[in-house]
Amino acid sequence: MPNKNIRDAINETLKLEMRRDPRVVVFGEDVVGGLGGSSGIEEAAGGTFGITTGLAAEFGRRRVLDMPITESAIIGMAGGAALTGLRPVAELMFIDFIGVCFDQILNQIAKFRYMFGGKADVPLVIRTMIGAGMGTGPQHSQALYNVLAHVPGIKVVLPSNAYDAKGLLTTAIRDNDPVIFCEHKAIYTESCEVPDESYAIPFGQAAITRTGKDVTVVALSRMVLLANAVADRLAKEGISVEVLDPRTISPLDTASILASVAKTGRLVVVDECNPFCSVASEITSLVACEALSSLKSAPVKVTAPHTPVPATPHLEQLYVPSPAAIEKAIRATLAG
Amino acid sequence: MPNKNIRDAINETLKLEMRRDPRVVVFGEDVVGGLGGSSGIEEAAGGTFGITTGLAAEFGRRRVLDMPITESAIIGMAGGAALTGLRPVAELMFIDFIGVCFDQILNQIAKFRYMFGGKADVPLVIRTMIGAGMGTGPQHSQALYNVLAHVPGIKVVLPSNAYDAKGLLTTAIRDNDPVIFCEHKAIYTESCEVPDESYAIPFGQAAITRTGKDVTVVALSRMVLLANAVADRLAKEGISVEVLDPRTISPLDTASILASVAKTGRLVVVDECNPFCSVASEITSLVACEALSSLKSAPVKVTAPHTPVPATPHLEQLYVPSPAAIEKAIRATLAG
Amino acid sequence: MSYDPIMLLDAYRRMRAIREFEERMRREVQAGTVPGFVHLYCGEEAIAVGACMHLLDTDYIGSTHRGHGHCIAKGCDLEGLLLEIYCKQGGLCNGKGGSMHMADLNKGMLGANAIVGGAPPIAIGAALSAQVLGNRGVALAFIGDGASNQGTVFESMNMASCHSLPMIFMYENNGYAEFSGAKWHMGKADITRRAAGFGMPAVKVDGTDFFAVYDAMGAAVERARNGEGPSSIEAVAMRWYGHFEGDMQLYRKAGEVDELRKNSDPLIKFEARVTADFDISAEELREIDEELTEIIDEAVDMAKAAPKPTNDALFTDVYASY
Amino acid sequence: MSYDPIMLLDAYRRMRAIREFEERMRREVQAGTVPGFVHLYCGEEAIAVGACMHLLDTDYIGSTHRGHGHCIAKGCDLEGLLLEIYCKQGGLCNGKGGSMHMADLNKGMLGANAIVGGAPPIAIGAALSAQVLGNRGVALAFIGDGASNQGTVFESMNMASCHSLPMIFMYENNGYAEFSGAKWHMGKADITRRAAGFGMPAVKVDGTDFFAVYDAMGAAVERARNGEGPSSIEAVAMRWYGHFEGDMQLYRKAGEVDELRKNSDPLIKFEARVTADFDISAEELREIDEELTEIIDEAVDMAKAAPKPTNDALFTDVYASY
Ligand SMILES: Cc1ncc(C[n+]2csc(CCOP(=O)(O)OP(=O)(O)O)c2C)c(N)n1
Ligand SMILES: Cc1ncc(C[n+]2csc(CCOP(=O)(O)OP(=O)(O)O)c2C)c(N)n1
Ligand SMILES: [Mg+2]
Ligand SMILES: [Mg+2]
Repeated sequence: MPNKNIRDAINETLKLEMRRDPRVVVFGEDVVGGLGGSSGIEEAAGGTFGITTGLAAEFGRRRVLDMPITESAIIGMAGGAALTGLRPVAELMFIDFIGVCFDQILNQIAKFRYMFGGKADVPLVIRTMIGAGMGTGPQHSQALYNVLAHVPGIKVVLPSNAYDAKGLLTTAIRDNDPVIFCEHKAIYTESCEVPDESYAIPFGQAAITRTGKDVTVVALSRMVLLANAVADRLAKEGISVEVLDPRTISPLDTASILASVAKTGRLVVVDECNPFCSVASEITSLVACEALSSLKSAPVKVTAPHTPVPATPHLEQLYVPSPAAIEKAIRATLAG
Repeated sequence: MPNKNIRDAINETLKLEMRRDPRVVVFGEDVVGGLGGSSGIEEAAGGTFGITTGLAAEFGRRRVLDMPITESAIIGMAGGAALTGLRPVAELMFIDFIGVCFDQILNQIAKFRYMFGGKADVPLVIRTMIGAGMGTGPQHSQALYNVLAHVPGIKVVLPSNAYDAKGLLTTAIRDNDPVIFCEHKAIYTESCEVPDESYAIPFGQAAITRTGKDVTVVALSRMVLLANAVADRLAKEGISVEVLDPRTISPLDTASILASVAKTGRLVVVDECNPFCSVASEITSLVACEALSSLKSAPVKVTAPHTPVPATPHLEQLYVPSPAAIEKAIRATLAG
Repeated sequence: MSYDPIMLLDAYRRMRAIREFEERMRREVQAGTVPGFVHLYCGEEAIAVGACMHLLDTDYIGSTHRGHGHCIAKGCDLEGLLLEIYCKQGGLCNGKGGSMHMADLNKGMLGANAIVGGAPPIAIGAALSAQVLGNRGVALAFIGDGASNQGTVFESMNMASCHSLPMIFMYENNGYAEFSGAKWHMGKADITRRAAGFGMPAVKVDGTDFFAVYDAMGAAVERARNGEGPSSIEAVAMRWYGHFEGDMQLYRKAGEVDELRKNSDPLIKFEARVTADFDISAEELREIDEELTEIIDEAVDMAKAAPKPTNDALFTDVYASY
Repeated sequence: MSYDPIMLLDAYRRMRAIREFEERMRREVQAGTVPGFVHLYCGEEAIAVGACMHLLDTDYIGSTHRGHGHCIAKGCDLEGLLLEIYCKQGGLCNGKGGSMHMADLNKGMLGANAIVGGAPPIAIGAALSAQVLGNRGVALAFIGDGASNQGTVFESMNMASCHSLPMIFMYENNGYAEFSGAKWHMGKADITRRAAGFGMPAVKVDGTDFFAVYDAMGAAVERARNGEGPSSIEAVAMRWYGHFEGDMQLYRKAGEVDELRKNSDPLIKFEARVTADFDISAEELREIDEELTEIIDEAVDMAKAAPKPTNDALFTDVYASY
């Protein structure tokens, strides 16, 4: 099977889905680029990080649209288009920009179906970049997926590898609900085996990326890579760590989390969000409320601190949960 | 001591603080009203719910300003004014409207101090209405304070009675950080004894509204009233319920919560937010992670369901946590 | 522009239906039978109807918190509408939306909207669908004078201009945004001049004159269907009642509304014109009036008596699948 | 308008400082010494300086992601600025803001802003402070052509118009928003026509001509200080480099920048004018050039060598008290 990185897997999925269904359209700021420029080149950008390269060439600018820097209009437009016959995949360049379009997500798109008494499908995907680690500073490095997962009516997807990215994006595009697809900017070049043909990974099904029996580590997005590495390292010491990647947090595969903790009795959650009302809090709360008796020790959360993301590179490093912090947390649960 | 309701207590506090400090200004949509109207009346509104009545008459329209319906401009303006010498109290009519101004809260106001290396005070208050129960439908009835409490750099206040409303608003206005002051629209007319003079209630100090020894109920905003009533009812049955009102959720008085649970060994959290990544999850997670061994039974969360707020009155009633649900949760912890 | 008498009778029927409907709602609100908040459209009937007479079920409108008139003008079922306002089973939204959130996608009605400025971004999405699907459809957003200041509205105008979308921005300048006047809340500006700044044709018309709205809309729709891009229309028509039912209207001078009723009633103006210039008699119109009174009476009774949604409805319709 | 030669020399010094600074930053980015993303201001120097020459430390500016030039023009300390860009201790923001978020409230600099359209709402707040405090202060927001479409910007213009705020909207039309041209992203519109629609004086000037910017700004500041309300200025000046350092600029035809350097260099134009019309010699200017090269060389060396913030800085400055 060919190796592909996350960026290429997403690009390929967009192409496959656009070929399959003429109602799929892709739009966002500079997803093509070059309009109104002096060179007259056909595709001057292909997305800020190249994710949408080649789409306009294949599908034309009628289905692959550049947008002015007006996120409320972009996201609202996706909502309106989804209600009226298209299946838009809109790009919100950075998740930090939910601030300038949050109403269209919170009060419009997420609530259409409910407010309209079930009489609306809202088949749209918002692709967005999350996460720290690239020196983009306080306004371009947040995780924030917990804020979106809080909102009833939307689904939130957090792929951690190229295989999942493809399968989950396929499901997202074919889904009749609004889906926020969160791409961690620091792992675009991570690669693994990815089939050329289409496949769909159902939402709400966690992946067990390492099986183990001593402690369950639930990790999200990029944190899965860190958790896997720590698990591999500790395995050599004879500590058996089960790593669970929920892949979607809304819906959340609570059954798999509870089953794993029932087996291990110990829980660490690794989440790049700020801590208060984070997914880490949600998952530890879930286990405490639903399976208290299976806990042999107190669960431990490894999250970002309650601070913005500093621009300062070494402080940004300290901001993000580290392998050392994960290891420490695991040891704490084992000691407890 | 005179009896005052929450609305009057807030109005009085605004007046006292405006008298005390000429830098305090109040603005929002129709906080006065009547500009550009045909009657020429001085104060055609005084706020949608009358909270700002009489301010313009006493302090003039230079310090009490009506605003067009442009929440990003209103909230951003409060941020800019706070950086440059004023102490604005801006009104965001309903918390649901954070959608149209979230960037100014999330990426600007909350981060000023941090991004600017500590070289800025940001003394502003955003007063806003929260909560269901008044038939205002899906886009005017949300709680959403968890979303704000997640954001580092802002403080979030949830008064549950008139005495606290006055003392907490006083603190909020005198504080040098941005504060979101959440007024539950369904309890404005709740009254209690409130002194005429100024007093400040510190942030991060929970109030114990009922002392008890069998179970701790942490309740927020309007839910405190329900929890108190349930506690009183159960007291007659010999069940001793301690009700704790955090009053501010950012900062959160974790010490008082942990101390109470250390005493009772049982925890119920009552929170009108949607459940996922709610404050209820945060508090149950806190106790599980920090004081697992003090728990005699699994904590129980009583929250709104993972749905929007329906316009339908009887469904809206079902949406809001009920005294019956609180009672059931308490009994569950006692049985567990 | 030429006017087909059948179209004119239909337009009258819709305007009268709105009037009758809203007057009845007013009495019902006063009697305490209606849940939630209700914002009435009396005085503005000619705007919604003048616009919607040009639209098909496959064309879309985005609406506002003051949406009853838009729904009726766009052809939504009166019973479905009343059931929705009463939050009953079988309402347009099965009772979950209520007055401020009702929608009817089959009729091209994209939803009332309780967020001021919420609808225009959604409406341009419908215009995009029409453009991509190449079906000559158009979309329209109703926008209040107060809403005209909201950032989302300007963004939508720019987007429509950029992509030459088949889109119409229908500004309803009814003189007030809540308790503040339009003369104040847009500073030294003017809705039409602002819209023209976005590079689209922008006209201002008398919103109590059906023919003025109808003509302006005709030109805008033709442009849109021909792929020539968006237009803006500002229709001026003061509202007759308060911002919501219950508003004391302290911002309004006494007699303002009496004056409007006398000189600017869109229905009286319409009747004068059609009975003078077309082969339409006052009797025909009275027949329509009576018929509508009866229909609305019955529909209101029906809606009041209808069953509420069952309790499990709280939990349904959040997702298509989850 | 009359021009004081001392002011002109000061203006030259600031423009040259920006040029020198940015060219140096460019080399440093290419050498890999600068953290984060850097957006250069070369080609637009006359805008920031033409505007800021009218402002006092007690006047405020709101800036953008392309903020180095604004900081220098507003009088921020070059060393503080460099320390900040290098995220070092003692930087304007103690190293936590970096290139895209640096602020200096003592100099009236309200912050660069990595959110496009983020600053204008903040800047009108500073204008409100000036109005309430009655100190004759003014506020200005720099706004890119791409940012000019953002809803927050229109809302801010309307707010300033409503409240007659002492506010200046300074549009920097540098031809591009990222990889798309200004000719496209505002549809059939024009920044100045749109601004005029908000009922404020709105002029368009050559942003490579210091005198044009300075004159327009002079009129706007006077209006503002006299309580006559906001103004809009669109200054057109193409950027010389990519959107950020590293941008391949595929959207730009070859030779476009050479042409700009030759015919539209704000410094060359300035020098031609002042040496012809004022008692200022090329030698004087060369002296300034040399002095600045030295200052910036030293400051860059200093910044590179300076200590990083200590690790505990991650946790400080979130709140004044918590
Ligand atoms: C974003 C937002 N801000 C404020 C409100 C409160 N509100 C509801 S209607 C209204 C006035 C709207 O005025 P206008 O657009 O002129 O419409 P009209 O009521 O006159 O039809 C306001 C301020 C809201 N619903 N949404
Ligand atoms: C809200 C938001 N949307 C998108 C971006 C990404 N972005 C950064 S700069 C930029 C282009 C801005 O263009 P313009 O306003 O013309 O300023 P210039 O870069 O030309 O100085 C974009 C799209 C952003 N930072 N913030
Ligand atoms: Mg109005
Ligand atoms: Mg630009």
